[in-house]
Amino acid sequence: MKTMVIQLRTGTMMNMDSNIAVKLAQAALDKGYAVRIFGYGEGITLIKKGQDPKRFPNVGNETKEMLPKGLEVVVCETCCKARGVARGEEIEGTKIGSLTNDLSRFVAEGDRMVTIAR
Amino acid sequence: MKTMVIQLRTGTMMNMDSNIAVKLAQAALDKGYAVRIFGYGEGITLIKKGQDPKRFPNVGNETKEMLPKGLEVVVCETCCKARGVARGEEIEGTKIGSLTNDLSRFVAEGDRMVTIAR
Amino acid sequence: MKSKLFITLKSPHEFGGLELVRASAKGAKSALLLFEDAVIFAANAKKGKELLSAVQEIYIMKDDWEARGLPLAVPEFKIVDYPQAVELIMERYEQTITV
Amino acid sequence: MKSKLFITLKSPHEFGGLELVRASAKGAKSALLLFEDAVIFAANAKKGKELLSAVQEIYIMKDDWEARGLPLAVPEFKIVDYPQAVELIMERYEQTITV
Amino acid sequence: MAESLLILVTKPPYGFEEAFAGLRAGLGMLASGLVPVSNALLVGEGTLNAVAAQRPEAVRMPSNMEAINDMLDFEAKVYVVKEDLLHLVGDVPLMEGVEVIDWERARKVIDEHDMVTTF
Amino acid sequence: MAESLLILVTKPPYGFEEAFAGLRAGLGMLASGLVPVSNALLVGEGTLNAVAAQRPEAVRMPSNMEAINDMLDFEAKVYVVKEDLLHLVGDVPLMEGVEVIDWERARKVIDEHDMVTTF
Repeated sequence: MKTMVIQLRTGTMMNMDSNIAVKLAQAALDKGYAVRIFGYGEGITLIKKGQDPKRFPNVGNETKEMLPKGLEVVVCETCCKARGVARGEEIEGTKIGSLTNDLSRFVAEGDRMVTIAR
Repeated sequence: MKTMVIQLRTGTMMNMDSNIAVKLAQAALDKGYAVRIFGYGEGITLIKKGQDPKRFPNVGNETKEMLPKGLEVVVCETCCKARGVARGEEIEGTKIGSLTNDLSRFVAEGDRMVTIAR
Repeated sequence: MKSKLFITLKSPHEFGGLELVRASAKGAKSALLLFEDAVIFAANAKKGKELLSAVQEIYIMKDDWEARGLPLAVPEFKIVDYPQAVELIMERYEQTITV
Repeated sequence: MKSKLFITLKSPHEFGGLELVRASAKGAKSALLLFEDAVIFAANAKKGKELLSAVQEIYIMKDDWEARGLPLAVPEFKIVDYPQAVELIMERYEQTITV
Repeated sequence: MAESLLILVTKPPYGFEEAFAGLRAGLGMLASGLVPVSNALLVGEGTLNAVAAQRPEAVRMPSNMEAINDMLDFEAKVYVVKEDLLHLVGDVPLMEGVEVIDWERARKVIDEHDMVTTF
Repeated sequence: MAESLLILVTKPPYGFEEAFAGLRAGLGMLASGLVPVSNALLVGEGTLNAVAAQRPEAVRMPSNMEAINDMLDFEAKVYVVKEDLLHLVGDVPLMEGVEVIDWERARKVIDEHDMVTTF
């Protein structure tokens, strides 16, 4: 089973970039690939609990629904701290982690990296 | 006393845009102008409590320090909800408000608008 | 040389990566996959052909394209869905490079 | 016509607003105020002159310019600090337009 | 003391929330009763927000056409610069109710407003 | 199963956190011991990150020069494409330790890595 690593670097709502990450992840999981998402910089907002967009897709909920299918989601702790997002504010099943422990593992185990950034 | 309205639309850390807003506000206050900041879209992150950037300027703290000098800061509630930022997570003295009640008042009372966006 | 799939999400107005794509694609099997506002390239014959001068194949995302309601001006562009995009990324090209 | 101060934060690579500035500045007193990565325009004579063809004055922020450590290639650009930028926005021009 | 705000839309629909957010801001001004005049001027890739054949449901995004119609319902003007549209995608059909203008007129529109904000 | 990650830096220093974040990511790979090879390739406006005369303290930003030096300390390569720098700002002095190359060589550098990520 090959692994797709998605590195997401833009915020959940400023544009559709996080949607693209979610839809790629869904399609890859459906085809039987393993998928890892690493949220870096503004991309950490993907795992913020309590997202409630009135008219836009709820990427937080959609990410959560993919977790039982084997999706692993980690975001950068330094980036979270910088933005005042504390441990406990993340969606259950996602993790606040680091470049050194987590992105490196994703890269080492990964076959392709898709960078979602502007 | 003329009023400068700053509309901030980018996140606190993804780039230096929020710094620009803060530095403009400081200089305008020092010169005796009234200053209003409206955080819209990703710009709502300016007022998130607990920001702790390791190496970047802490724009949350700097905003807080300007409040006693007459700075008024309001961010869009719909945008906060979308991103899972709840009432109570804002820095004391700033407000989660709306386009209709607050931005419109800023515009009506304002002399110049500076849009900080990409 | 490793085959390369370039990815962009930027509109023609925003996109400044053509020279980077051209320089890094030279001599390799290469394609460009367009998401979001980048699909607007398909509605402008001149800008679309410019992209085609840098890589061999250009793919655009079906849903992004349909949302914008524009006429297709570059028939060489291939419209793909998400499962096909995954296939391109995971199997058909060896490296993906966002531009 | 109202005098216009255009503002941009975009680097030369990112910036695509020249035609918008030119079209909306025509016939008015106009200037461009460059923040952040936009100050890189001052290090490239060709790109700097292009901007000067669209507006009468160009101002660049001192701190942003100093941070980048580049040689000034367009001596016509005026280096300003934050108090001066506030003066431009509040007193010297009637409208500010971000591009 | 501004009595009018022009929403200058430069971003195309759906990729960014900008165009939608801009039209919403214009609507907010009109609904407030505090800012009597707020209109929208669509330029560059922003002109694509007025394309009649848009299908936002394909990407599950809110409809920018609806946002334009909301502004029109409040008797705001939504101007589209024809030259910019033609240059970008040719002569595609636009939504009913928008006002197609040239840059000569667009300059006057900008001048008629106290403040301009870009989306 | 990637053994190497190339950090492709396209963004200039200070305006965006991107270039800094990219160099940090490269360092993270090297520090982990899990990804043996991680180098940086500076292209386009990204080449400005290697300019010797930078003064990041003027804008209170973290130093991208320091971030480059950190990568060099881990024996990573930091490549700068000369043509792109010349085209942009002329022949300005660069930091010690970076390797100045042309696009011919840059293509080989890209090819030598399993994965590429853009900042």
